[in-house]
Amino acid sequence: MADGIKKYDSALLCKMLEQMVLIRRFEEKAAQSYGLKKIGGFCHLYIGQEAVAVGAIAAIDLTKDYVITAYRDHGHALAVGMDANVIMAELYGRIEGCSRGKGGSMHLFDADKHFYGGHGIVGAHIPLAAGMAMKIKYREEDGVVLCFFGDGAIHQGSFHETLNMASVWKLPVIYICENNQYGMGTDFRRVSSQPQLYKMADSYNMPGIEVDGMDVLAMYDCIKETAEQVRDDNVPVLIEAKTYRYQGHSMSDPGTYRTKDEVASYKENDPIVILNNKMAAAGLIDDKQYKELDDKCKKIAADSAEFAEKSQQPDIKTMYEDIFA
Amino acid sequence: MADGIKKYDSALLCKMLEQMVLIRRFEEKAAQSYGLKKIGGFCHLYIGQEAVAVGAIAAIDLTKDYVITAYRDHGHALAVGMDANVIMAELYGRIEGCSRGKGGSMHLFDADKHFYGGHGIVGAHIPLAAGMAMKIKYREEDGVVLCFFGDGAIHQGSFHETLNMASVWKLPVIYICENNQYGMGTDFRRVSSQPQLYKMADSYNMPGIEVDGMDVLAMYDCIKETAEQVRDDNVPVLIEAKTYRYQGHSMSDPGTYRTKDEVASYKENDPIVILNNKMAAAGLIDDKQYKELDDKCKKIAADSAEFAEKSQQPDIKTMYEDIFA
Amino acid sequence: MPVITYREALRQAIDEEMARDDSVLLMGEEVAQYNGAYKVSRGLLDKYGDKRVIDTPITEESFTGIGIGAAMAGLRPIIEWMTFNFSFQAFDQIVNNAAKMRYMSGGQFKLPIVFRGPNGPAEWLSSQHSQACAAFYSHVPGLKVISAATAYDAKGLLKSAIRDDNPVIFMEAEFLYGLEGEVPEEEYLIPIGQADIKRQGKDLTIITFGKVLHTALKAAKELEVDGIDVEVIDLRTLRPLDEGAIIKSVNKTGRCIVVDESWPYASVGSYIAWFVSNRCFDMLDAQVELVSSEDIPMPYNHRLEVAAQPSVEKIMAAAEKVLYLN
Amino acid sequence: MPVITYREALRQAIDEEMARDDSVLLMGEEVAQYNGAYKVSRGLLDKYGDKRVIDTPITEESFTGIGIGAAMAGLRPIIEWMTFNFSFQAFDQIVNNAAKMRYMSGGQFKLPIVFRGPNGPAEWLSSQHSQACAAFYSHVPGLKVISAATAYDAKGLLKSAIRDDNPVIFMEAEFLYGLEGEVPEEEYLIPIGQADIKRQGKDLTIITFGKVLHTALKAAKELEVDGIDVEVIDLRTLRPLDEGAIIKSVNKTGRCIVVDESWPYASVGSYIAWFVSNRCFDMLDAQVELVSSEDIPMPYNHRLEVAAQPSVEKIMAAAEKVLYLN
Ligand SMILES: Cc1ncc(C[n+]2csc(CCOP(=O)(O)OP(=O)(O)O)c2C)c(N)n1
Ligand SMILES: Cc1ncc(C[n+]2csc(CCOP(=O)(O)OP(=O)(O)O)c2C)c(N)n1
Ligand SMILES: [Mg+2]
Ligand SMILES: [Mg+2]
Repeated sequence: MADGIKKYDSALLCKMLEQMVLIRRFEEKAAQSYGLKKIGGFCHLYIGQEAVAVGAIAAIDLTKDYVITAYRDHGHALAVGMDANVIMAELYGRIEGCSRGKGGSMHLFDADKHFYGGHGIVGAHIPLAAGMAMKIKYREEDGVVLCFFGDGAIHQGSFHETLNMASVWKLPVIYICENNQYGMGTDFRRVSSQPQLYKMADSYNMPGIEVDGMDVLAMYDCIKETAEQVRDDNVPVLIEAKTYRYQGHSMSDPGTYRTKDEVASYKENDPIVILNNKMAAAGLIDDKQYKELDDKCKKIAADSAEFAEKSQQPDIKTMYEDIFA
Repeated sequence: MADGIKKYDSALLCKMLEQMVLIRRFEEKAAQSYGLKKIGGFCHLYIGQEAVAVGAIAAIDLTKDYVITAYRDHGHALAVGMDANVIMAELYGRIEGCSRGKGGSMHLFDADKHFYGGHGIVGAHIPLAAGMAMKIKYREEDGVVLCFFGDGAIHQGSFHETLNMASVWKLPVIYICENNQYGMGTDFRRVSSQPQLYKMADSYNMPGIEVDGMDVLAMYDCIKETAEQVRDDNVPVLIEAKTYRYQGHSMSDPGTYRTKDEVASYKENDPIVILNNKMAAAGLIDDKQYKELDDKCKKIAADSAEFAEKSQQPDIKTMYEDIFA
Repeated sequence: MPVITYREALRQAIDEEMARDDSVLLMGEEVAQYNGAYKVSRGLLDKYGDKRVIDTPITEESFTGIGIGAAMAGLRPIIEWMTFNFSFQAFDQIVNNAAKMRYMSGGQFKLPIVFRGPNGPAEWLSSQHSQACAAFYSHVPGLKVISAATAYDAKGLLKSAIRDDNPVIFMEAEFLYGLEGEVPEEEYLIPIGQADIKRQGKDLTIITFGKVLHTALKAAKELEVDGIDVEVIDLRTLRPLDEGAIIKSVNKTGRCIVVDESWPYASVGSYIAWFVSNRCFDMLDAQVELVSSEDIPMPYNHRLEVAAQPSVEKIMAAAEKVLYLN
Repeated sequence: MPVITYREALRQAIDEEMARDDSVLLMGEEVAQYNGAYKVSRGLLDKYGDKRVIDTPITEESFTGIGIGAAMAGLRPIIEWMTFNFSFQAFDQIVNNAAKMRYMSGGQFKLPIVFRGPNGPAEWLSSQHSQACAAFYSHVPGLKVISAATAYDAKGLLKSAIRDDNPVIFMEAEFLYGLEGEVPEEEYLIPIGQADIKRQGKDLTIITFGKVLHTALKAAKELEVDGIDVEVIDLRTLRPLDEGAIIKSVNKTGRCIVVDESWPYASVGSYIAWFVSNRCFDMLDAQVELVSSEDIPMPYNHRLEVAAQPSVEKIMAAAEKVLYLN
């Protein structure tokens, strides 16, 4: 265990651990604020899945690469390095939010950081990712696009249509299906004729890879390697990251369709604990250091809520803005 | 050659031969009428592909089974036993047409004969077929649905969405992709990442079968066997029938994207000639009998044009009818 | 009379029709095991089993199409869209298949199918999840379109929709599900195509439908304080439109406001505003005003999203205009 | 001035803009090797290569979405839908992604993308292939919507659409492609959002757009024989609407007919008819009439499909009404 970890740069390991902890603390804070009705509507927590976004995004270079995902997007937004303050302010619907209070939890964006959202319609961002990859290829750039989507989204027509085109046109895009095993209350096995989702890649003559999405290092390695391959060969790839969400689908879902035992068993395999244990075993972190890191993340989360609280409500007239460029 | 054919009932062979010849003669007549501007709009000829519809439909029982297809539907309509007169009248847009002059060439229907169209939007009838199969299963009937669609349609999202549901729900439907190798002017290899279309069945844990669509007996055998399996196991199947259309995509397409040699080489493998030769070799038909059969079909085709010509134009007020039941 | 929620009224309608006719089935995302995203189908899986209450994958286009095929073949599916925002993925199936199948087959097929779910904005959902879809579907011949605003109407109209042999778009609203109202114990049906006068008046006609009926009724009450006697017409069915009820009322009052929570342009509301302007030209004492949502995508911020929708204030302002109050 | 076809005008617009800006590309079914189903893109593959003129599979939803993603990332795609009938498969991408992306990101993205193709009925095509789609897209804030009726307008407006940083729906018509008209050799642009008075008159305003402009102009000629001087306004842009031009004309003539080849209910035409009724209330001498297609799916039979659409006779009948000629 300690051996394998030595190949990684320790700064990278610390960064990934911290990002995962930050996501968790940030979302715990968001859940609190939701309880206080500071945040409304849908609010989909990523807790449990942190390793997927963090490991994958750590493996790419956002000066040339791009990221896009669905509505469960807090984790990805933090992983690309967006400021917790502007994210929380967006959740609060404030003018200093990244989307000026117009998008909310489901629609985080940071064009400069190459984070292209935050999309609410299941499956409908899958073609957008191919379009972004088309631009990379068109401009003969070296980038790749990471497109995250759920096990529920894979059945959407847009998946089939887009993966075919991405393959025919050799677009540099990596499709990452975050199989957290549920689409709302539906166990993916109930709605998928193919239980091994990555195998759907065969229909598009495309590599399909399964990866442990609870292990941030496995995610990192997988995307690192895949991204290199995609950059070289300009061929798209489909990845199935096996993962699990601890909370309900959104804040309003009690999640009673899963047994307590099931949830508990996954929590034993917690992505933060796994990485922390590995790092501790390799002498890269001790309890005190972890506590410091955790406290730092808690503070960032708390500060973000304070920032959001203080940020102004958008002026009514702003609702007529941002329609046309 | 003569041997294999012995296992078939000779009445069945004669029926299939006659249906194929009828389709061809009927469409030749339709093309003539189109040239005379008796028929307008799109008119997609099936010539070259006759074996697919005829062999497949001969293998099912329309008292309990169903057929549905796209806009290239004259062949299927004749194969289910629709009267050439009402089909031609529909092409002429007359009130005695099967769809009262409202549907035209692309929208032939015969509810009583379980022929559910005749659909204009590429891929959009694929879910309808699953819905028809759902009714069969719901009513615990013994039927199967044959759904024909093109190589162009297979990339549509509706294919992916529907085949998954059909598989999960174990619906008795046979999807027959008539791979005539072109979607309008596009060679299917240019737009398909997977050159062997039947392999896409794997994504849905469904059998995928390739069959020679120029050989009516191969088609018949394939659907006969598959339909039995589907009736027994209530599992959907995907079939790729390799075929070829001799004419352009529709009457207005010169078809210059294909070489003359290519078209000629396929014509050598003509489905009517193949069956006729086999039957002749087995002593089941001679030149004179073939000529009689052909003359009969020519007469049916000519008569249908005459019938259509004499049929009334629909009264203007009929345009307000058939909107609501 | 028992007082029940709009949600329960819908549930009863589906339950009764499923009990009455074994060709009725319910299909959609989370309708079965989860009892519906908004719990409209609570208990129906237990009662009717998974053959008739069917959870689908997230594939609106095709499960909508499967419903249409099943309807052609003789079943009577009720398709639940989790919200109408997602119906856009099924738009082709609705407009090209459901609406046209009977016509283009020369009347060979019946299409007994209902498409239902919550329509229009709820709260804090931003633009992809907050759209009023009446215009898109009402534009299309071959569809019937219903928008029920009370528990009573919801039950009676949904039962009629399920029994209708044609495709019916049935629009509910998240904010209406909890609304309570009197609903008789004995069975009743409300005919499709009949508007309902929710409040009688002689000075001004407000024509509306769906959730904003309640906003209109509030405005009518406030106007009463100013001595203005408002008639409020709830269209209930948007297609086919009850033209007679509209004309009769406006010919009586001579003034008209239309309230529609959709965007204004090419909307049901603007059509009705023109229809009134045209048919009651000689009887109108003022221009017809339209109170709609602002012509913008819906923002997430709650103040903004409230400001973007019709309100009592906006209706009052329109009333001032048509009554020449300033 | 050279006389060219509408088709050639479109081709020139695309060609010139592709030459001018290497971020412009064209994508759709059969646009490249086949030179376009209606030959609008003839020669462009040869000139610009398959990197910029791209044949797609028959997957409207996703190639439309790919265009939107490419536009977000900085390209300027022109998406050709073989016809607007097939755009319904991409409806969600247009309404939920293209129209809302800028808004819900708080203005972070530009969406320079054009969606174009033939709209409305041609001949002998039945109901799934003969639909006028103006209402569906014009209803949606976040889109610009253009309908060009002449070669001159087509070129000038398409060039502006391609240069615009927002999603533009650009509606052509199969029957217009062969229409000839004068188009200057030197470059010109027509601003989006400006109506054009195609014929000056003082007795009656006809407001229209797209293919039926030519029907309206014919009707105006016939009315001239009866001594009636008709002004014909071609909206050209449906969203944003040139309200000023409309009001000015009707305030002058006092009478108005709107001609729109769409179905009547919840249509652009009915909105404009209400808009005129409302804004020109005191100046109108008669109700505003709407001449639309019949409220039915399109039949295949040619006589019926002609009867279903606006015609000179129908416009004349409407003129008789608003002019009180009987
Ligand atoms: C087209 C569409 N249909 C339905 C919904 C409602 N909905 C939101 S999330 C969701 C479940 C998606 O599950 P999955 O793709 O597995 O992602 P996860 O939530 O597990 O991250 C559904 C049905 C939607 N947003 N879009
Ligand atoms: C959704 C949609 N897009 C485009 C078209 C126009 N179109 C009609 S047929 C066709 C080609 C279909 O090819 P294929 O599925 O191979 O069937 P074939 O014509 O070869 O029988 C196209 C693009 C359509 N009818 N529907
Ligand atoms: Mg999931
Ligand atoms: Mg083909």
